[in-house]
Amino acid sequence: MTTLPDWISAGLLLAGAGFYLAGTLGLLRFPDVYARLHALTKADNLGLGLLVLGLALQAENLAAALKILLVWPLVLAASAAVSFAIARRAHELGIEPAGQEGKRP
Amino acid sequence: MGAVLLRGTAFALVWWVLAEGRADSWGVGVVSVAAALAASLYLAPPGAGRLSPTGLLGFAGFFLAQSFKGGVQVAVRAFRPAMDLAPALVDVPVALPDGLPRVLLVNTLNLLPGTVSVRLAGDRLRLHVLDARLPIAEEVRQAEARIACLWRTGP
Amino acid sequence: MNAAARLAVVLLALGLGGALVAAVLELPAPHPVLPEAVAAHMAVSGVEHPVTAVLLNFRGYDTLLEVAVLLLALLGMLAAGPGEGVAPAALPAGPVLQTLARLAVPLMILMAGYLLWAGAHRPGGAFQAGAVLAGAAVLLHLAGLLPAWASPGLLLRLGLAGGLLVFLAVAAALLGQGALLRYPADHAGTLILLIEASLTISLGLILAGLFLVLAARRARP
Amino acid sequence: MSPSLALDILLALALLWSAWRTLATPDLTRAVVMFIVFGLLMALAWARLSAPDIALAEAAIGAGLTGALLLDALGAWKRQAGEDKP
Amino acid sequence: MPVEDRPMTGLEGPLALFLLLNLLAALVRAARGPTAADRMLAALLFGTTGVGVLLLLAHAGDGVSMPLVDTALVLALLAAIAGVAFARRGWHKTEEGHDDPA
Repeated sequence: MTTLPDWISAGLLLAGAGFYLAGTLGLLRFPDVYARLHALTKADNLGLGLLVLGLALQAENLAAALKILLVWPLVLAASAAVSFAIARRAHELGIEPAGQEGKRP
Repeated sequence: MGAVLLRGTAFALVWWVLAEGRADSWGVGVVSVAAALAASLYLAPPGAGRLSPTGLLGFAGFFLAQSFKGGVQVAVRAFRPAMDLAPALVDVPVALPDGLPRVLLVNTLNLLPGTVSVRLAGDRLRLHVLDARLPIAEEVRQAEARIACLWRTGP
Repeated sequence: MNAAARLAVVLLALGLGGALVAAVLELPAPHPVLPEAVAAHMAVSGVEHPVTAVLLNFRGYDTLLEVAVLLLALLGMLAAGPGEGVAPAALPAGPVLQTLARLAVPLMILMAGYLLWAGAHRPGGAFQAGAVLAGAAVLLHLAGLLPAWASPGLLLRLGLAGGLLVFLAVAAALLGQGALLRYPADHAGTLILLIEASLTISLGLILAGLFLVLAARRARP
Repeated sequence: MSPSLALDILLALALLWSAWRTLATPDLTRAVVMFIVFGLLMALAWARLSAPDIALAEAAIGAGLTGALLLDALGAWKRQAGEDKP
Repeated sequence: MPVEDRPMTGLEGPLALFLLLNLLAALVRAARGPTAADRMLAALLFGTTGVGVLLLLAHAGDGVSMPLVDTALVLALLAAIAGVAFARRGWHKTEEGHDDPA
């Protein structure tokens, strides 16, 4: 850890880990399945994004860096679509969000 | 024709990244890219709309900034000892044309601050919001405007 | 289950476990000969990755039989019949899921091709590539873009059996060399790539079939 | 204790525990979820054991096929159970 | 011994450990439910976090282990399938009686 990119990379990795922790906390603390989806789709994906960026800075060549970066959009697309699928199904099954009993729009 | 060239180039670029630029990979690479291109053309026939490069850049910038904001917002709420949530279901009207733009909106809103899409029916999108006190409608309009700029002519 | 039977089962399990532990302890110390033997023969294997060299060259007949076992498993499922009712059409799915499938499946095909190529000199190969292809088929089915398989047509049957057939054809052609699957050193790489490519497609179809045939059998008229 | 040793010990314990929960839980949904979790932990374990070939196969099969197959079977079974007892 | 083979240097090792701890904490949600979807969310978290752990492990030794990056890519590409299978096939109303509320 001597050069500037190394410091930036370390900072990004630590920040990423922080968002992962936030995602886990959200999953454990948020009141219902919809709110937990927020934790999963936003905090965890940002955590992975920062992690990927931090690791790409350490890559040996451009192609290797791009390969690591490629992971992020794939996970983003997957988790956005899966989150919608689960939220839609929960809504179909009549699961009410917390704090919203009986007042569906 | 343009779509074939564009997608072919994109897949070739992905192959180059996967194979880490090794030149001896192109024997298998050409076949794989051709197969991926064929599958892509079969599954998603090219439409009339053309992507606009400036719109793409604008959307990417907007998306990165907003998804950072979204992550921070969820993280702040998850870390705070007394979680300050006001969850609610909200219906918003959708002005974007049917098809890809709407799908993109649904997916984008899933990753943006405070919203998870729950149902898309007709011209109305039902969202679950973490905090109903935030200006949700305004954010949805912003995302819609960015997505509308992606195509030169509506697909 | 009453208490005596339960006790008997526990004792049996403990006895079996103890016998297994004893058997493992009895094993002679691992031979350092094998990794060295593989390393010594890498030059004639036609590939640069030792795992692929073992799977498709040095112990190619093992892999041949494994593929046959997988194919037999699927044939068994097909032989059990398509169940009552007609083959279901693909279930309709929302546009969001369909878009994901339309976008991700070409990338999965690219990834499968990459894994197939990578197998020659680093981890990868037909089995992993086939699994990714099968995942693509399952995703297409879940998104309502690919119907379940009630009974495969001729082309599909050819695809399912093709990998094994190519493998067998190469093995038969090489019988003249005096041993099963002893590749001539200067063509080994090409032959292995040919076998792996056909295996990728067949394994992908077989693994996808495990899901798609069951899905067809489960559907109700 | 070095982080790598701690990681390995934790991974091994988590593997044993998730395998146990998969087999012992009476709730089938939980069993399937724990099996998916077990598969992912297994992929990480292969990665730590310097066996990326198997990690790759485990990730592909575990994430793409077995999870979907078990969830599909679970859904069909639950649907049937729901139809049998109206 | 694999542990000696791949020494961990720098931040990657401790961070991989940290993410693994995160994963195991998320299993509490799988245990508590209350709905099947809540349990499934823990498995989905294993997808995103597992990709992160694999990438960290790829960078943990001397140099980068590209096969582990490939593994992370495969996991990222296929991670959606289990979630989609759950939402489309695995989750039915009839199970509500089976799910005991937390």
